[in-house]
Amino acid sequence: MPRDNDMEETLFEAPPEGEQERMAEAILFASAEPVTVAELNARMPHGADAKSALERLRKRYQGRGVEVVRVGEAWAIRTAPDLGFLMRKEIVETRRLSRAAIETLAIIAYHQPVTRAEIEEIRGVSVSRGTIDQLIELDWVRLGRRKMTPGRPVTFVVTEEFLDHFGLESARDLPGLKELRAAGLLENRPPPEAPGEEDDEGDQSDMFEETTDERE
Amino acid sequence: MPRDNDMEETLFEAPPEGEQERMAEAILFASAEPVTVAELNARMPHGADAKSALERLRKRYQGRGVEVVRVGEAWAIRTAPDLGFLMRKEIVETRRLSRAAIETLAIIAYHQPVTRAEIEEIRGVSVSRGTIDQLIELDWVRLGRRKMTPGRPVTFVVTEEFLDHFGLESARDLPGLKELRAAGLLENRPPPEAPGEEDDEGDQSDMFEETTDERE
Amino acid sequence: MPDGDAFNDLEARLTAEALIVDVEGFEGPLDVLLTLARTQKVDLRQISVLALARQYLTFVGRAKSLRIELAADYLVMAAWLAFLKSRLLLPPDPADEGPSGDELAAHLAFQLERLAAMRDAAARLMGRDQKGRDFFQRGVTEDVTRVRKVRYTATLLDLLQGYARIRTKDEFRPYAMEREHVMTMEQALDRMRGLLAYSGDWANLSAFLPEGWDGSPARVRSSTASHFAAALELVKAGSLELRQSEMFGAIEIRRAPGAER
Repeated sequence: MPRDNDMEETLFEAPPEGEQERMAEAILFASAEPVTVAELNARMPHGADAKSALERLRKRYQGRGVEVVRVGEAWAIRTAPDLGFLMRKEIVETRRLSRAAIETLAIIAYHQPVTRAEIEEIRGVSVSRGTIDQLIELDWVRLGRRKMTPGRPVTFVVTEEFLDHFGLESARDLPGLKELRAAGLLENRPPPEAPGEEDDEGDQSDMFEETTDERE
Repeated sequence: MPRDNDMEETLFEAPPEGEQERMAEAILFASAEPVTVAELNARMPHGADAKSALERLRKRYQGRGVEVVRVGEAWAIRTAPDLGFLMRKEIVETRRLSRAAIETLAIIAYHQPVTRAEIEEIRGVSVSRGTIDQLIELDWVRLGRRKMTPGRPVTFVVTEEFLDHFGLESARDLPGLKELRAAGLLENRPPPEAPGEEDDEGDQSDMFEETTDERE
Repeated sequence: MPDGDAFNDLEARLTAEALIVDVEGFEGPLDVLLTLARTQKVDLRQISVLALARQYLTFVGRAKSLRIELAADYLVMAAWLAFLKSRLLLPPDPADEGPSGDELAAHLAFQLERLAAMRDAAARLMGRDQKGRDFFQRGVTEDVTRVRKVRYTATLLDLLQGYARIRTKDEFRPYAMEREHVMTMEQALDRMRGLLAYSGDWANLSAFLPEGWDGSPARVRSSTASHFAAALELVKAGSLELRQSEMFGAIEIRRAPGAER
């Protein structure tokens, strides 16, 4: 064991093995960079044997969440490789669904089972594959039975997850157009009048007809 | 065990206790700052119980070169204080605090939440702006809730960083806190007043009931 | 420390002088009072406030004689202590309503004890193991990779409004909805061409209006307008004659005499 004339060394014995291990542990933990054996020996009290302390420490950490590893000539404490996934932090960003996706979803909910062609007919524009894929990925829409029409096209229906998310018992609980209008969810458009209703309105509709026409 | 409808949870069981401990260990080792239990739970797989993993981990590290410590609502790994002498290299020279700053810090810690006027009354001298600024800059002091007294003055409280810096689990663990409280020395006792003034005070305390309570 | 009045007096005097020299170093009058109180060598709870007031007034008096500028709050404290001293020395005046000298003295003693306690607490706090001095945090931190995960969401309201939007878009389609109330001139022309063969004599134009278009005013007007326009077209083509006997009178039509059947 190397000895010199330092006061420390003449007064104290080398620390016990357990203490040396603690010391190496604390130094490795707090150092910003990997620490060489020579540096550990220099920092630990005289008579300490950093090399064997490191070896014992390495064994102690085997299988733990962190490991004592050799980095070139130096030593460091690092996360166990199998736990690397914990060092990823997921930031969940909530975004509103696009208008196209919402409309497509609404059509599927109201008209299910519905084919892509039917969705396009109702929306008046073509539906991109990505829109339906996104709804399927969200687990709000799934494939229904094929339609027994020429070409046997696939249909789409809404899922249990959809009902759960929107707080519905069934898709039938979705309010109809009249209810939507009553709830103020439709623009100020009057409904297409049934002949009976027309008679009820009588003179008024005569007076305001021009207005109605202009609104078209 | 909390359950939700996530896919993950239906596919995987919560990891075994030993694994949970390893995970908490890896996460704490990777961070210089204390990590809250909530964050640990968020980062660990579903069904994991960070709190009990931490408790087991704390026991495991007892007497080691590093320790698992609680800092307010968060947890951290710190080197054992008895090994500080090995860390001279790591010591970052901090600005020496003035006597005024140290006293002000102690008053905030023991009397929190405390207003500037209360600090001044205790010290018998006005608090210079720089003193509190310095404590805030060190991240040892932050603003608390406004006091429900006339003028709604701001209050000061100590931070989690303060607890971390002084190795305190919570503000309740401040040295001698109980004795000081028992001796009535943490009271904000108003100076005796002339009867006339006392009447005014009486009216006021009706209006600001909380005031009276807080001041007692 | 040896006991004895002479020694204590000497020490007190030295302290008082030191106080004056170091007045800049004091953190206000309460700090001076606390330092003076320490020279009484008793527990702060048993302190003689009267003696303390005397000590403080002596301190301020000496400072004045040495022409040392004292901050205003030191002088305010001196005035207050002079008042307190008189209260403590004179028998209480029953007519006086203010707090008694003893109450004021007790509060001053409390303030001193509280300040001393805070000083002590501060010292204990700073004597604790401190981070970065006695214990250390992790030297190498591992960066947490932040993975951005987007979760799309929609509310029931979005869904309902989306559906309403699509359905009302149909209603906006020009003419589509109102078609049942509108008769175009082309439609009227087709009808009239077919009917003309049977109208050798003058007949009211309104008689030519189709069935089902005489109920609602809207339909009456639309069909009247289209038939009138169609009639004008036929007149222009030379296959129809048209007359009106008076203003706002009935419009009558008949097949033009020379027109082919």
